Amino acid sequence: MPPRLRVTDLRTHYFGFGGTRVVKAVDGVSFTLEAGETIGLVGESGCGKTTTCYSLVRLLPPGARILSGRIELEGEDLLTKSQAELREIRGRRIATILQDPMASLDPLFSIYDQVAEPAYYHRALRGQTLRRRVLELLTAVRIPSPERRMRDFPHQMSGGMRQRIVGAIAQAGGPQVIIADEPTTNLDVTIQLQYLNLLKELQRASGVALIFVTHNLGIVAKMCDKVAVMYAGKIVEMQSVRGLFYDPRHPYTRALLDSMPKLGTKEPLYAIPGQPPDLSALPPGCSFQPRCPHAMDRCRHQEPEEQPVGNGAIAKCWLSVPEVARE
Amino acid sequence: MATIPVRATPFDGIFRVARRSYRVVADVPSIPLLIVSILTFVAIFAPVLAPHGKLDPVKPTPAQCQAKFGMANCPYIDNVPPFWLSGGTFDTPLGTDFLGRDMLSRLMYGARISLVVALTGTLFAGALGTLLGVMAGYMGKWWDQIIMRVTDAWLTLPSLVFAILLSSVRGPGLWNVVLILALVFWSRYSRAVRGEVLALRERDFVRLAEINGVGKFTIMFRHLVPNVMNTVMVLFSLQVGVAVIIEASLSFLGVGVPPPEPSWGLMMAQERESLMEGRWWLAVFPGIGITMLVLSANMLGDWLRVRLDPQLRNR
Amino acid sequence: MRRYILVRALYSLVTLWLLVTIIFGMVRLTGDPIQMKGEVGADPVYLEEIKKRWGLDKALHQQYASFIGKLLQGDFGHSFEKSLSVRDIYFERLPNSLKLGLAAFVISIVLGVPLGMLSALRVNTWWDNVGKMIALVGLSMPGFFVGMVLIIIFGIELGWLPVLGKGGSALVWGSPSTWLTFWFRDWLHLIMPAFALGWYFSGAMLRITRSGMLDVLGSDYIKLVRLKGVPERMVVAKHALKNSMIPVLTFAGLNLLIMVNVAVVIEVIFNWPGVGQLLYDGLSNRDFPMVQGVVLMSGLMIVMLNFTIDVLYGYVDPRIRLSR
Amino acid sequence: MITRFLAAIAGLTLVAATCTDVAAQSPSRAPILSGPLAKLDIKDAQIQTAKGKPQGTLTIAQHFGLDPGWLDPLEHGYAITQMTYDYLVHDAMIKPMPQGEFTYSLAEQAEMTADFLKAAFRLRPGLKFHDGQPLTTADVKWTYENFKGFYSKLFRDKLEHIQVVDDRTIIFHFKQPFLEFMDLYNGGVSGIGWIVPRHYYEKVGRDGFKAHPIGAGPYKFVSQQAGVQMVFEAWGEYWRRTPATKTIVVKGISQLAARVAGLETGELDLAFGMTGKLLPRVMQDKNLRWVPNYTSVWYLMFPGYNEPDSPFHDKRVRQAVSLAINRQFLARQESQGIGKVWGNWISPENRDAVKGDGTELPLPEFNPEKAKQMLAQTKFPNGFDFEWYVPFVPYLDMGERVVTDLRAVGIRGKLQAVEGPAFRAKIGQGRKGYPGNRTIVQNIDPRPGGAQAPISVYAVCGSPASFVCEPPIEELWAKHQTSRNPEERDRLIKAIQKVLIEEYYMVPMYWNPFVHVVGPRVLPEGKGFERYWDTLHAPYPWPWEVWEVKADK
Repeated sequence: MPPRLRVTDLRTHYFGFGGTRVVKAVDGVSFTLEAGETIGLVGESGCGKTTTCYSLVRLLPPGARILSGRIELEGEDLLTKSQAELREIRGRRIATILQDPMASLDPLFSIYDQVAEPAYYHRALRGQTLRRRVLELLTAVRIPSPERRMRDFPHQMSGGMRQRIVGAIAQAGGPQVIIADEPTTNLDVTIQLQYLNLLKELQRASGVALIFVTHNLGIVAKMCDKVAVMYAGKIVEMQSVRGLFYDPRHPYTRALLDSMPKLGTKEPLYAIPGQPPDLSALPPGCSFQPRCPHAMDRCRHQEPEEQPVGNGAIAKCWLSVPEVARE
Repeated sequence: MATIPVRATPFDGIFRVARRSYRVVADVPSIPLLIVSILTFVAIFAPVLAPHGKLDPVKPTPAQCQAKFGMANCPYIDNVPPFWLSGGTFDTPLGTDFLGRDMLSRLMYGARISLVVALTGTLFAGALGTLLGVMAGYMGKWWDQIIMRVTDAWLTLPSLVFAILLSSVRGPGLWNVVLILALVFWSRYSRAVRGEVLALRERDFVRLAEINGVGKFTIMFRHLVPNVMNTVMVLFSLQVGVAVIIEASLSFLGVGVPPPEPSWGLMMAQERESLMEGRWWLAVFPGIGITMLVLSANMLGDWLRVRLDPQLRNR
Repeated sequence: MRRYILVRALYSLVTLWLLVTIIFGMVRLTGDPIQMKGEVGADPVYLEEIKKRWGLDKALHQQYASFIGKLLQGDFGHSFEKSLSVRDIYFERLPNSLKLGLAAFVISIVLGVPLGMLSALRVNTWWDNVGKMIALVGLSMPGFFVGMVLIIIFGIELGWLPVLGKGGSALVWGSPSTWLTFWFRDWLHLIMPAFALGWYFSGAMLRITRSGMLDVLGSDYIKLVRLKGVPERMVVAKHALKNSMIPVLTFAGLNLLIMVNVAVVIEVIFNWPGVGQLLYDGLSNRDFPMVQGVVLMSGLMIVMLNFTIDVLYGYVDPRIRLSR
Repeated sequence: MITRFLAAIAGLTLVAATCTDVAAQSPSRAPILSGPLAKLDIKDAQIQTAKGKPQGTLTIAQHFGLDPGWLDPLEHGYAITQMTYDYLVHDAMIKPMPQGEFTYSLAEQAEMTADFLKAAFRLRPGLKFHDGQPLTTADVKWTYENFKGFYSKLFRDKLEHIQVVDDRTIIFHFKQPFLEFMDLYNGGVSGIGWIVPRHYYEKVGRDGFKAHPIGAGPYKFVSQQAGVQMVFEAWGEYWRRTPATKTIVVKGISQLAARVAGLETGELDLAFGMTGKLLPRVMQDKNLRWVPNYTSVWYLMFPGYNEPDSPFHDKRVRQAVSLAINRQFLARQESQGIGKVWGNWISPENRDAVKGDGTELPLPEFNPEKAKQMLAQTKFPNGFDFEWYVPFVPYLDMGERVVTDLRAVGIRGKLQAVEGPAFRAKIGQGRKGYPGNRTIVQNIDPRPGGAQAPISVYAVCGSPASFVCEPPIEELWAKHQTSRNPEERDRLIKAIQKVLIEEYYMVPMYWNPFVHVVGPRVLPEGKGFERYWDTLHAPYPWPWEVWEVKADK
């Protein structure tokens, strides 16, 4: 049986200024995801996480093109599908939760309208059935007195409540994969936790696969089964959560972990030196080499290959190549 | 932890600068730039370039007089059509007006008036509006209330009505039009600049300057004014086109630049009656002049707006 | 919310009061209207009497006080030049301007909005460039130039359309039979001025529609609607359109007011007996009450529209309410 | 000053008239006043007893915005324009008609005592206002007492009391001899003779009357849109005759192009003030007919010329200005050559005007070379810059042509284009309206009455609109004012005119045709329509009741 979602060598680039400027936002990304599994996509802003997500549902801004790769949802390649077929997949089989709950609901339509849409278009529910379905979804995301609240408009609700509604919308089509793009960044810490628990619960109930995009490693630890660390459009390390925290293999992962504030210590916070690279003018060799404390000559000339580093984990670093590391 | 310096040769820097500036230049829309340059060139060198004077009729030959009026001596030949129509000559390529003056020369001098009036008027408006906007935004409190209420009231008056009203206070005249444009348009700047300043006021460099006891006026002129210049420049470039139209409209209504100066709007107004006689060129050429100038000013303004406002890059 | 409305209302009142004061002062700087009556050989006694009747013999602050007092009772005074009450003359002319303004408004929307939407939906394509160009040309051609070109082509060369005035039909408040018929008569007279007036605004409408639409299309909620798998045409027709129409309609409302109240140049060119011409006449005759009346009416309408918009926005989006 | 000027006019009425023909036709008149009477030359009205049937619509284009105030004779300004509306809605005791400048209208008899202390009128029998109420001497008295227009002070100051003898007979008693009374009471000069219905005016008030006037004239007011349009309808019971045209519509159209277009499309039947660029088009149009309608003369004035630092202080500079103007070509360009180059600034239509056609005053010369030579003898051998050239509005094109002529000899200036009302206001202030002394004003003034009328306004020191103030002229003027000898007065007034021209205080250009055009609907076809312009000294084709148009289809 094919995995729920398999992404192979995905490349999405932006072409600006009449094609004179190419931004390699996603550059050879591969991963697989099974039912009920959660993968975390981690990295600094601008490293290609969000573009990866939008590439999956093929909703990219003008100027962006998917150059190569395969995206297989239960064995069907999404890249060969027409936009009409894709529309059937969006919301029905792959749902999305966006970052900013304040902005992701249409201010001019009622909650009911917005939650009902996926069920309306994908399940052809109408009238009372549709209404029951919406009530069910709102109850599932713990909206108090849903009967009344579903007639409300977004501006009448708090941020946490809105994000739960977005969660309900994601559930509405009964999806196989949910992409959550930093869903808690704009929420208060207490509400964050509630929301994450809610998501977990929903996942447990429906067995949906979850792609969780974040730059918060704490959330990764709580939510994910495995983690893909992205840097400059590439996955530089992919590991189980446990492996990542206890045995990070890529210097960038290590730097990320170091920059996490630690409880109970008074060590000064560590910041990764240098700037994230300009994706239109990448340095030669390894993209991370200008900022890497272990950079070698080779790093500056030759890009490292993906290396298996045990336990199904992979890393993209010369240090992970035994012969090179020995040199 | 050591910082790792980005290694770069000096040439890299030069190349980067060169590449960037090339991008900027290559990106400027070339057609409007060309039009504006030509018009500016023509305006500056009108006395050299114009084949005839702007106020004096073209001296006719006795033969021409005989042909047109049946007399040996006449002061001028009026309403000569452009050279491609029958009766036209290359001496006056775009024909002559009702007083036998060369259209081409008058159009050239007209570019001068339009540019001078629009640019200086907008400049004064920009200076006044920026000053008041910075004051309102930075001084806050009563200053803000008073300046912004006046700005609101000012904005309520449609610009052309306001301009006509002012022109009947001041009477016609080129510099009066400049003054009118300044008085009408300052409010557009003060509104935008104030908003910008409200945001800048909270920024670190302003706070730091305040903590260090830098005076209010120094903060306004050293720190705030340079930082709102982007906004002001964008507004300026978009306002120039409007100013050209307002000048032309005022002159058209007879309350702008007085005759016999060849303002484009005035030329159109004076030849309005010639339209009925089929001498369309007399009114259409100045109209094309205005449209070209405003169009290219607007295009450059748009481009500048996109350039200076990264959010709009892809628009 | 109530506090917000109160503050907004107060601001509007202050704006209006400032407007009234600015106009009052400025109009009085334009010159002495008595001299306008004082043609060559005028009887000084007669001029004195007119001065007294017009209240110009009083000190400026007294004039101001009585002006404000009358204004509060809805009385704009009597026109110096046209002898009758400003209010009556204004409302007699208003239907003409309204007819022209509405026609131009319809033209500007019919031309501007669909093209703007097309431009936004096909952003950075050939369509978009054409749309942007049309908008720019629209904004760059002065109305009087468009008007004159139209007159040459359709009025004189082809002789299809009448070139002057509004035709014989008029809306007379006293005879209800004209209240309706007025709007549907003399359409030929309307075509050219309405087009010349609407042309400029259609360029502006195109731009605002395009940028409003782009703002909405780039917003997260449209992204989410798309991610829900809603058909593209429904995304545009339902969500994007409804949202992008708010700024467009706001702007269009403002444009309508401007077209109705101050289409001075177009009304002068086409000899259209509307409010704009009234204003122009008033200014050249130093007819203080007339100018004050017309400008204040347009100011009042604009301030009221702005107030309504502010309040509505405040309802729709609480953030606006807090930020002001 | 005005009083003095009026006294001058009044002198004219002293001239004995040869009125034998008229007397023969007039009804037998019982004298109202006793004692010796002044001789008055008042023509009899032509009454058409046969009732006609009014037909058709006459649409008239006034060349500026319409003022409802024109409908109220009680506030009659100087403006000649207003009389167009007087002649429609109202009627005067005596008014200019084609038969003569003084013609009986509402009054069938007028008398004045030889000492000019009493004036008496007898109304026609059976006069009515439009609403059917009788027009009586009470209305005449009320109109006199409530008149607020120009000259009202003079009328008020001179009056002792009004004696209403009966419903048809009224006698005005004056404190001092009121020589000019008959001249001013004439409907062609002031508004006081146009009788207003007391009962109606008191009922609706000043503004109500302007909004909907009632009078005793040939046309009833129907409706108006302020500034835009007025509609009048024939009143079948007008005493003189049934008006020939059923409906008269007046439209205010300030743009020449719009008036021409209206004539061409048949939207208009009569339009005034055709000039400049569109005149040839009108003349060539086979459907349209035009009358030259010569009114007055274009001329230049130099405010402040008598101040020593003015460039125009030197007579030779003013002469150079005159020499520089190519009048022949100017008249050709502006009026298709029908404008007549003229040597006097006063129109030959004014009584006692010196003829400027080369007989009494020479035709002005055009000689730029001589102009340059004249300038070379002055302080300005290379010419000079003056400040403003102020053309009569809206004749800006003509102004620009003159300025261009002046530039050619080195007299350089800019055009000051002001709006029409502002121009008239400034002219009304005379020298004071034009600060500085480097300005040239181009003016035209179709003023009814004798040649002394324009002189008293522009060329004597005491007038508020004075542009010329010269001791020699003052001397002649003072003599003229006191003289009662018609020949002497005539000689003096002509002498003043000669001084003004020979010293170049006034620089005449040409006698202006104020061209009026009628469309094909106006009857009779062909040349006969010109008879509508027969009324003396009238720049407009009054009276209106004689106008005939084709019936509406």
